[in-house]
Amino acid sequence: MQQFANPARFLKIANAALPYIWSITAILFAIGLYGALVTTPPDYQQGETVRIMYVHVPAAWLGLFIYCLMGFFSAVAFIYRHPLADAAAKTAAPLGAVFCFLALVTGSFWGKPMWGTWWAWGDARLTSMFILLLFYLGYMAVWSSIDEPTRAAAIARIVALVGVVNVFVVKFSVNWWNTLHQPASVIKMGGPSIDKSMLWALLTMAVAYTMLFLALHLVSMRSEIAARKLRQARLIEIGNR
Amino acid sequence: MLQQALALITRDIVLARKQGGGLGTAFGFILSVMVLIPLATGPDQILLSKLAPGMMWLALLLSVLLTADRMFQQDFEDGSLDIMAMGKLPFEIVTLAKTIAHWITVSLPLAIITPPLGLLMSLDISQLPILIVSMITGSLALSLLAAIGGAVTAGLRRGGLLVSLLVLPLYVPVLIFGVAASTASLGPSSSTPALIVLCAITLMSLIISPWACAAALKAYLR
Amino acid sequence: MPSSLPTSLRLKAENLSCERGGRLVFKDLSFELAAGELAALRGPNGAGKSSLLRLLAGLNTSISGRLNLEGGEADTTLAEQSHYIGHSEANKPALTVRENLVFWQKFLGGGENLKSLSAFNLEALADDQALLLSAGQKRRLALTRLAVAHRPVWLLDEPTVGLDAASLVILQNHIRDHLKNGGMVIAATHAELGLKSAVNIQLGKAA
Amino acid sequence: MDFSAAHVSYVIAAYSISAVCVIGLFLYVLLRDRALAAKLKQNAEKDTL
Repeated sequence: MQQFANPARFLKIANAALPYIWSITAILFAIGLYGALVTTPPDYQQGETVRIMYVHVPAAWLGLFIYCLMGFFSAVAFIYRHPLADAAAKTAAPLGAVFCFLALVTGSFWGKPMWGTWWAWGDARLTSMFILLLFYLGYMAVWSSIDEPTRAAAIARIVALVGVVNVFVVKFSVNWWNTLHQPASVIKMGGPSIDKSMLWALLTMAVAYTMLFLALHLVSMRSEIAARKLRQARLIEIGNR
Repeated sequence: MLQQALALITRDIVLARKQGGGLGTAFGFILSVMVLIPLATGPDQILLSKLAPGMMWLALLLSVLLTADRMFQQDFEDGSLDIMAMGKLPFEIVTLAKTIAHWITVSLPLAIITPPLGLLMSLDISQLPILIVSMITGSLALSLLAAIGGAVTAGLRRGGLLVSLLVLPLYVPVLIFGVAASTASLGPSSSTPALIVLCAITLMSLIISPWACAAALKAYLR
Repeated sequence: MPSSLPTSLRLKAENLSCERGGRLVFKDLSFELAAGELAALRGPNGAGKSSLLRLLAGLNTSISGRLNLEGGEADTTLAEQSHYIGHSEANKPALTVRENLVFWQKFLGGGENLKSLSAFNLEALADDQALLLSAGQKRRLALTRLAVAHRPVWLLDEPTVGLDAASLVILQNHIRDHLKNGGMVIAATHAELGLKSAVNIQLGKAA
Repeated sequence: MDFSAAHVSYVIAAYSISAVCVIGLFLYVLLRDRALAAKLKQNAEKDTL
């Protein structure tokens, strides 16, 4: 944290971009929700419950995307020793965990009518999403259980890098496990393929979620930088007392 | 280079033998699990024999996890790791050597002792050989992944909980393919594809674990 | 000490600064040490003596400045050419004195036959478990690591702690011989080592 | 959206839980940012006194 890469440049860009990002997010959510709830037709098989897809799929996609992003930030921090990259990974984790949790909850709401159970082990994606949540909790636990920031950053980097590799190994093995125990006839979540009339709403919602994450992430980064400056100030104060 | 690594492995084995190390507690843990499961599920033979491979893998996995947070802690606290990090021997080889010593003293014996205990759960004899083979392969992966958990929490006083939260998700693939490989006759496909993937996972852990442990321990040595 | 050392050995440090726990421990520290010289490292507690020694031992990285050892063996780092005796003694209580030393000898590449037992006359304790040793004896076992294998640079963190008068004399002789042979010693001490130090590194406010 | 269809309660539940989480996250992040910015400014003023 010593020669803290000057956050000024980052803060300048972030503060300039944030208003635009918030407004784009709001517009996209308006269009997406309107599309999801009103204009798109119900599914001939599932009826209205297909509308859950518009909140489930973006959250699930974002849950995985953010974890990969954390892996990328950790790799950058590991190679270039860039403290800002550590802050980016650290602040992205809680956001990713919330979206991952959201995907789990909406997923089980969606599966309930079809399988009649609240937790459908049958669907491999829900299971690997659950394990992804554990990866998030493990990563966040590293930050909270190591008090000294530079050391916590070094350990968190490794946990994220090891995690990113294993998330895909877990996805592969859960899918394989699913085909082993599950006869292939199970209805795939969201039907064989999403027909065109629903696709545009889903894409809008996905972009809206991503912009929401981007905005929240920039704001969290700003507060993380502020928190570090406060911590640094207190240390110097203690130092020359 | 190799001679130094062997010196480290032999020292750790001698140390484990003298100090009792993790094997005693881990074996006690497996025995109690083996007794508790039939009590929990009831004496119904067919159910037990169906559950047996899965439960034994779970017992093996959890018992190796029990010894994870002590793997590097002793050497970290008494300063040996400082000296080992300075030597010509790359630190990744040091952590790998310690992990192999842990495998030989804890995971391997457990992987050999556990299958015969399956008879407690009316496991049919035909499954025993394949169970031992898959457990031995899997036990190396278990040690390598436990080492990552151990290294990441080496400097923490109460790292036990964090180790399980970090390592159990890593164990998911080992558990899935381990059990699949050991349920040869029951599963639709024969066990060899699962065994091959299990070996692949073990090899992957062999590459990731030394790097991760060395990097994590260096962060604590700073 | 077996072979004589290349006398052209020279350790150069230019404006090193080190950070620990988010705080700057010392800043712009420069010093030079030639073969056969002792550097005494002084300063109050928390002034960064251990941080500097760990920095030289390659366990810690400095934020700025440069550090290199000229004239040592080709392409080996400073850490690989130095012994580091820190506060913690790096001995296994469950192993006997001999087993501890045999391990360190093999690990640090010090050849086969165990000749280091006599360095701090631990022959009598050779087969006792390190567990049973007194604090002073444990200290001597740690210092014996200096004799287990050959390293030109010695990094000693308060080596005199817990030593009785006789052992202190033995330590001084070892250091004197090492310096005569063209080695270097950097020792952080509060009590006087009783040896002329060519270089004095003062960290933090003068005590 | 036909509100009398079967299982419509699940759809409502899914959307409301999503709304609650997103808005909760939004508030948490914004409030934390505002609090820290304020403390930082106050800290800066204290130094210049």
